[in-house]
Amino acid sequence: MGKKMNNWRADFPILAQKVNDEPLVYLDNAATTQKPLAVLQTVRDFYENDNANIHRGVHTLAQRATERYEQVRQKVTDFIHGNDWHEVVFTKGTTEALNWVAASYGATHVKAGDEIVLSYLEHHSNLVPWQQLAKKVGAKLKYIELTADGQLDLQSAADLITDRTAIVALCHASNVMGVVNPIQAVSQLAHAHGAVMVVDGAQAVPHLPVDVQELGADFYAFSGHKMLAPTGVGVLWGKLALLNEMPPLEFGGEMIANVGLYETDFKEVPYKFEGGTQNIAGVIGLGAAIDYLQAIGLEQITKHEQELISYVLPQLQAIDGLEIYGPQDPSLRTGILSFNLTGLHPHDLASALDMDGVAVRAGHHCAQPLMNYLGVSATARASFYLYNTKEDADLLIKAILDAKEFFLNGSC
Amino acid sequence: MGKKMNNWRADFPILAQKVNDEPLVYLDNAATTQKPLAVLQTVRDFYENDNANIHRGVHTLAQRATERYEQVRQKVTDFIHGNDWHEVVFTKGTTEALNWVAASYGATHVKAGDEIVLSYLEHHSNLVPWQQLAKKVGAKLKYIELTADGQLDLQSAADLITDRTAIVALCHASNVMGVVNPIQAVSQLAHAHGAVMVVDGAQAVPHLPVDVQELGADFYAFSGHKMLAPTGVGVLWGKLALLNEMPPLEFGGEMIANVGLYETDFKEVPYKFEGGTQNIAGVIGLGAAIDYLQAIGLEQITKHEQELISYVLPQLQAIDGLEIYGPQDPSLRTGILSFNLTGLHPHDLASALDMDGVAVRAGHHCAQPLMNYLGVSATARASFYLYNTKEDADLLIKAILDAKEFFLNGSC
Amino acid sequence: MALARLNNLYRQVIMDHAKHPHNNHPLPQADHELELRNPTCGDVLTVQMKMQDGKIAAAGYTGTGCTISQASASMMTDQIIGKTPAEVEKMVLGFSDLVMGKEVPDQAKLLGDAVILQSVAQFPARIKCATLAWKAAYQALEESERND
Amino acid sequence: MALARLNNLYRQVIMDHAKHPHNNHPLPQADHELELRNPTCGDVLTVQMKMQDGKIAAAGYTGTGCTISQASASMMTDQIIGKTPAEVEKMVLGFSDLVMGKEVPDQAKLLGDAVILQSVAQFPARIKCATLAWKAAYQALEESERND
Ligand SMILES: Cc1ncc(COP(=O)(O)O)c(C=O)c1O
Ligand SMILES: Cc1ncc(COP(=O)(O)O)c(C=O)c1O
Repeated sequence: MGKKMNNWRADFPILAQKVNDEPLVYLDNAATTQKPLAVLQTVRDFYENDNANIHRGVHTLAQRATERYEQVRQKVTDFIHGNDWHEVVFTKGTTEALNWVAASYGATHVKAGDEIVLSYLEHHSNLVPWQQLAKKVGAKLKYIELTADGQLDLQSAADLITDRTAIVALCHASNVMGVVNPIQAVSQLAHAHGAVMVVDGAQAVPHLPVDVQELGADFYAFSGHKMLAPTGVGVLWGKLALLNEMPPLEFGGEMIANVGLYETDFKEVPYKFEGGTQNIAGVIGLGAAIDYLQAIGLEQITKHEQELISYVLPQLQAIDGLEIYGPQDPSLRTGILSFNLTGLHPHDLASALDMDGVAVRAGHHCAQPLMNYLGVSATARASFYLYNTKEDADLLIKAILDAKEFFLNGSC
Repeated sequence: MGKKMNNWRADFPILAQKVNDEPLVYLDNAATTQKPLAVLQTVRDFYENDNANIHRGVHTLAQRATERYEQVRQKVTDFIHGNDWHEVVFTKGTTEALNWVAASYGATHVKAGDEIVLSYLEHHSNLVPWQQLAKKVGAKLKYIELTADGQLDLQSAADLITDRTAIVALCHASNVMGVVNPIQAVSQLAHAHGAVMVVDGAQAVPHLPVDVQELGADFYAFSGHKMLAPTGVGVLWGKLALLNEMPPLEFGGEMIANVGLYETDFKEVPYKFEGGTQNIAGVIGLGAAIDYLQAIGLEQITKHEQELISYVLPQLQAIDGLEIYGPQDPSLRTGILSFNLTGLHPHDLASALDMDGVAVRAGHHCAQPLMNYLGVSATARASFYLYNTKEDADLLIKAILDAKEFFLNGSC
Repeated sequence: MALARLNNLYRQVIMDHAKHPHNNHPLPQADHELELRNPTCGDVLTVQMKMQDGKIAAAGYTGTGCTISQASASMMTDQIIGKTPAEVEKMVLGFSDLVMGKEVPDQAKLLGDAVILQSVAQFPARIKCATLAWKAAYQALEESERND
Repeated sequence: MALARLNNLYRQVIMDHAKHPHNNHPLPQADHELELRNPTCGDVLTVQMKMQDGKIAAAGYTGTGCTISQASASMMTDQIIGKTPAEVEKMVLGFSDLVMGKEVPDQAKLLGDAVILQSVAQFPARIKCATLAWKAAYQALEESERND
């Protein structure tokens, strides 16, 4: 497997470098992924041939740019199995998308006394917007518990989701423990009680096939930069009827039908949300990233990550004093692993791994409530993606053992 | 002049193409500018060497990416002569920046009965956010009049700005008529009455030296894509004391100091505004664009545009039936010209020019109140930039004459 | 010279309609009316219709616009007279397909002279200009259906 | 092997301070106290001080953190004892410059053993860890000045 994957590796020039005199092992993919040449080249090609502002122009470049931009809307629709391209709103990223749902849909539909149900797994981006909303309108937050091995506790979900629930907001996959949540089951609970189902797909769309309709999502958000696309672009997908009910939040060029001195009419969905010049090249780059992912196949990517995790997890489990958070069964995870070495702060561990060329993240991963739930202040996190190999896994293990030796057995 | 400028032209590969079998004459720079190789190469280099998510990472790539991103904050500060890099907030563009000022500063500081003073020159992005704010809090909008030749009427400004004025929001340069507004004089009026001065610099920063402190601006907004930088990045500059008073609007990763289950503390300015993964490569590209502009010198760019306008304006004025909006004196303008050919709709004119390879914009330019003020439904707009030449100007004139012949003298 | 290509878009028939538009006047006795705006240029077009015996007996339009939108309104109002609302709705959908470059079965029969606007398909930025009047007619008829 | 470079950051003195930290306990009689958080990792550190005759008579700290932040807190609390608030503020500014790689005049005299943390300058991601305790001390003193 590892070897065959190296075909894709060649598409990512950044990986072929040394860091601290060691070959780079990039295992920080949950934070952001690297970009294949096809994406870089598409963006470059756009700027060198077709760059113009979109929608407003009669001239040839403006037509070409508009067409390239709008084609991506259809591409995204197909990719996540939406129903209609009007449901695809381009945003800066997942954070902006979720904020818009809370500040627009939420602020106009959630009332005092309503409940918003989240889980302990949530990233701050799918948590703080709801805290703010709850404060503003006088709603109440509830948190779905986790099972002992770190999976979403469906019984707790069933207990918490009631007729008082207005919104259920849940990540499709956790950015800390890699667990994939049973969105379909939770959606059914939400809908049975008349609640709206908001899904944070930032850690799912890059890694597994997503069908927003099958999942029963009402809103679904994700980021381009975590799925091979440029920074500064993301998607808010929403059911048309719900998007139609949402007031826009950013007012200005191109989201407007008519502006008087004191009154303004807005355009239809999705344009009413896209005020001002958008990240045009970013959207076009996102289209190229989707093409690249689809050419490989999402099933193939899931399988590859599964194989890597199955390979590395037992080796990590064998390291004395290494605690791994979340399910210990590889089949319950995406390519994300969070862990701590007893007696060593994850920042120290990450610095040590970096000396061996291994890039992992250390910290709370924007999931402080989960950290508290796990009873830690931080973890180290290694996250694998399609271009990682068994050799990368081997180098991770070796680097952890080196660090352990250095810090805990007093080799310095 | 034209010839010397061709040195810069070579940095913009997109310009060396034919459109409809004619050499491209790109005169839609007020909508968006083309990107020099130095910017494209910097972004590419970032993705091929240093790409990682910023702020959160201990590993080497994350450090390099953070450093490259944060360096641009200082670069922007120096470029617009700000005081402190904390005053520079990165946004999606001018529209987002102005919306944030209205929705955050405005919503917390403007009260019922307060007045917001705008001008008839404003782009929808510096108008609709204030309309929305006015509606929400019960404030009143007032519009500064223009003089007969299309300049801001300072007497009208002095009449309208009173102790009831909370905000004065004005473009530094008009995107339709190219006039540069006397911001310093208006700031003094605003401050004398305790109002806050918001400046839309989208059409100024690319074209003239800007000193936000000398201008007396309290907030100043601009877009990267109109100044050679990638799409999807812009700047909100604000006085530190005012930014400190503004609640953040987008909640999530990296703008947070501490997240509990029900309460959250935010970071300091500017980070509290930058929720979620930012357009990292876009910001780095903006840095490269600033370097490029500074290497030429903004005075030099202003001079070049002046020379082109002085060259082309008399020729346009000589075309029978061509009406040019705004001051007829070239020294009162940036490189933007709006005009109409009597008896021909600007859309038809723009289509005709496009057939000759000349890219201009036709429409209301997101300035419907100005269109109404001028008594037209739309105009054609040619906007010059540093890479345009006298030959471009000649081709524009020729194309207008062709179109006139085709439509008005019945050559078809 | 490239301008010659403009002849593709601005055929003589189109220019004639734009210069001497048909039905370009208010219809005081109208029972269906809708104002639409082209958001890009701010142009406004009002289409009015008068029904009799379940068919459109008269149609008129007012408002400003470019050559394409004016010619299209002129042709549209010509073509819908004598048609039932159901027929008009079919025509509008067919016209919309036509100017987006799609195949439309029996297009000449369906749309009459207006098929000449097929050329707009090569000028995507102008499609909105061509469809404005047609959309207004469609929505005017739809609104009154909803009110029935 | 590259890990050997870690010796640059994790000098023996630093490791010793982290493993056997000085002043790592609450100070019940404290008259100055401040809690600070490293937002990246969520670590929390509380610094406490007791003043006597215008000088810091005792200092202590509690809380969790990485090797660098623990060692730094340990060294900082050692170094500030016997200093006036004005002296401490100067030390903190000097230390901050030191770990950002800037030249600090008379650094050994100003900061004592803590100069060993100069090595952090090569590890920019860890600067925040090194400065956490120092910032807490600074802010604790500043706050009480404001309250005076
Ligand atoms: C004067 C002015 N203000 C604001 C804007 C909006 O800028 P952006 O679309 O980059 O947000 C523009 C550009 O269209 C402009 O010309
Ligand atoms: C689960 C999850 N949700 C939301 C986000 C926020 O995404 P972004 O920073 O791209 O807005 C992230 C990434 O950090 C994430 O992992």
